[in-house]
Amino acid sequence: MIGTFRAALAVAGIACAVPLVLAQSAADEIEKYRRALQDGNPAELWEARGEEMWKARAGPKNASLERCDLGKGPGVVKGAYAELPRYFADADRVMDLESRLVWCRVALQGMTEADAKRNPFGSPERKADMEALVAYVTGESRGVKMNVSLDHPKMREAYAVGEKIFFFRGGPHDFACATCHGEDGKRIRLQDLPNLTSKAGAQKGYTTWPAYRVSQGELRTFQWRLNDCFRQQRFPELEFTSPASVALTTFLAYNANGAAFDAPAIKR
Amino acid sequence: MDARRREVLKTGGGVSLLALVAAAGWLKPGDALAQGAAWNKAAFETHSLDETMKAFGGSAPAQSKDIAFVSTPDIAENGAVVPVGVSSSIPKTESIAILVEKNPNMLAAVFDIPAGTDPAVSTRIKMGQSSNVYALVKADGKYYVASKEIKVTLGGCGG
Amino acid sequence: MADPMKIRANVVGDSTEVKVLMNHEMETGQRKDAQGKTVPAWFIQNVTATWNGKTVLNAQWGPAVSKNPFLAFKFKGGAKGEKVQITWTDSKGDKRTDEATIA
Amino acid sequence: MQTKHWIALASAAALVVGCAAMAPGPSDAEVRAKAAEVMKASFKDRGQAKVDRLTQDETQATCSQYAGKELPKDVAARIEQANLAAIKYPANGNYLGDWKRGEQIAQRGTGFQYSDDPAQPSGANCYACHQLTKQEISYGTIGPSLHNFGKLRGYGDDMKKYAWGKVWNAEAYSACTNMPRFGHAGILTEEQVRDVVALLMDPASPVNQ
Repeated sequence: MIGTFRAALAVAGIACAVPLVLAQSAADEIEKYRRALQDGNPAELWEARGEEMWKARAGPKNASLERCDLGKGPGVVKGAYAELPRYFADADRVMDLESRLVWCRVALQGMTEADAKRNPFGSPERKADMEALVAYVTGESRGVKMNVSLDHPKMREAYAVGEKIFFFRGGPHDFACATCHGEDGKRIRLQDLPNLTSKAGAQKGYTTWPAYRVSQGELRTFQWRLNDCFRQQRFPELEFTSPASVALTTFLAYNANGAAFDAPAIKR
Repeated sequence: MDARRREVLKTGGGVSLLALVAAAGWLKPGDALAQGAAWNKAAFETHSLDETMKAFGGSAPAQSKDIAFVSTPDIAENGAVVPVGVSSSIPKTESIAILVEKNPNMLAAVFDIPAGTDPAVSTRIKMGQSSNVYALVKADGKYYVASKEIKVTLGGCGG
Repeated sequence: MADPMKIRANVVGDSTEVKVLMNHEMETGQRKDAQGKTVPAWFIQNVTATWNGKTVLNAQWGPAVSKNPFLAFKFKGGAKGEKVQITWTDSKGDKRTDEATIA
Repeated sequence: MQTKHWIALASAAALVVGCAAMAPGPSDAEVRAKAAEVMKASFKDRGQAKVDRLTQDETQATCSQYAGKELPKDVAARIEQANLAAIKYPANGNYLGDWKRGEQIAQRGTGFQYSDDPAQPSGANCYACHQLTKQEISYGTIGPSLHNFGKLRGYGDDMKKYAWGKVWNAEAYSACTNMPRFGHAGILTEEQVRDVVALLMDPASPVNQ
């Protein structure tokens, strides 16, 4: 990822070399940088594209997604993301937003599951429909308080399993999610790391995804966030909408309950 | 816009297209840095301020305290997107250009400021590395410049 | 065809503040794709903003303007309900015009 | 089957009236077994990162089990002893390589990800978690600052040996640490460990300025 970026600008490999600056003023200036980005978030471009896609007829059944039930009834998008993941009786399993969108594209639009899951993470060469749909749906929960329910036993199971995965150490580097996200006030290089085992940390971390990543020029979903964390953990690839990804999302989303959802965001 | 274009084509005849376009307010003759060219290729392929000034047909700019960088951080968390805002309080500002000393080509953007538009623009640029950034202003036919160093950091590095 | 822009135009005092986000890759000509092939340069070169048929901003850009460009500026005048129009043209000759109502 | 068992456990718990305070769900071991099963079904080989990376060694399994809880002293001692015994010291007794190469290794964050070329040498990514030099402001804080590492502790042979051991296998000194076992896991070669130890212990290294 950094490799691509470096190539894009065709500059000498200065990767992480940074000139001398006082740490405190550096932190202030980076805060200023982040504030300046808030003024215009290209995620809006994805939201607009996603809304159009939501309403457009597509697939073998030539149907739109407007009757898709995200948990609050067919076609209800407003506030739906703040209650996901949830147990869906029609599928008899716990689903996060991406899983549910795949389900709706199969059930309503008649796509094969493989087609509905294809190209989940976009590139300049190939934009991802999924990222646009997720941008639109999540944007419709902006300002809504996270309210994930563990009433259903399968939600409780997903939460418990997600917690175990969060603390699972493995691979050549012995990394777990908790390695970087288990303590307050830590950062990797200059990037702050939310402590996802604390209420405040989970709230801050979870409610600011999806996000437009300026380093990539793409909108990234929570499924992407998990996928790429495991890549950097040196794990094999986490499959898109896999049960582990949904369980981990359930663990983190539930821990974020009570906080106002605040995405799509913009991040480095 | 299509309507205007048709109108231009219809009127046609002896009048040059450029004059008509200019009359329609699309291009003002001698307008600032643009020099009437649609896209100043030469200016976008320069590697020093001197070269850029040559491409603009201007002389060496004077340092000015009346040009300010607005909402422009000293450090960018990522060089792919560096917010830069420039505002000029020099009377009769006609245009504002943003240049990055150490980019492969210096000139990033030029904005022509018609009368009635605030001499202040904000955009986001790419920076390959830490560098001086110049704000070049043309006002009443003369050139002025201010500069600021912006440091670029890269994070993560897990790849 | 290129995707639409997002344009916001708001009355602030006696002026109109315009903020624009554009959908564009702004390829520098130096990036390599997944197959290692260099992606040719492709970027917005000209941007024009008009209000009531009057040009309120003209810009020329190079490939150093960030992907999915952002632009903000202000002009004197403008009333709620009037239109601001933005047009860009890129190095391949593609063009896109969008309009926003001043709020 | 597994799920039914789960619901049965949950409803059984709900039926136990009077035992209100604790609604016992499945046991910790059962949840761990379920999590292992879920992970097995969710990860796939990609590039150099194969699913066998999910098979934990004893240290990883024990540390996962106690994560978020207090690690019992005897368990910690067992982990440290086993890892200490596994440290391989340089055959020629030479701990210090080239700090300049060590600095490059400390800066480099790639290696062992499925997106990385296995033919390229790995980095240690020290700066991701540690401050090392005054020059580099982009450093993380997951680990302690290592600025003046040798200057503060002395440049003696015991200290060099300790630094080697810490880089080679940090579990030998601090059970369930966040730090990878760079030598033990084969992340760095012996030559690279030597260079990183030089970065920490060479008096001329920027770490000690």
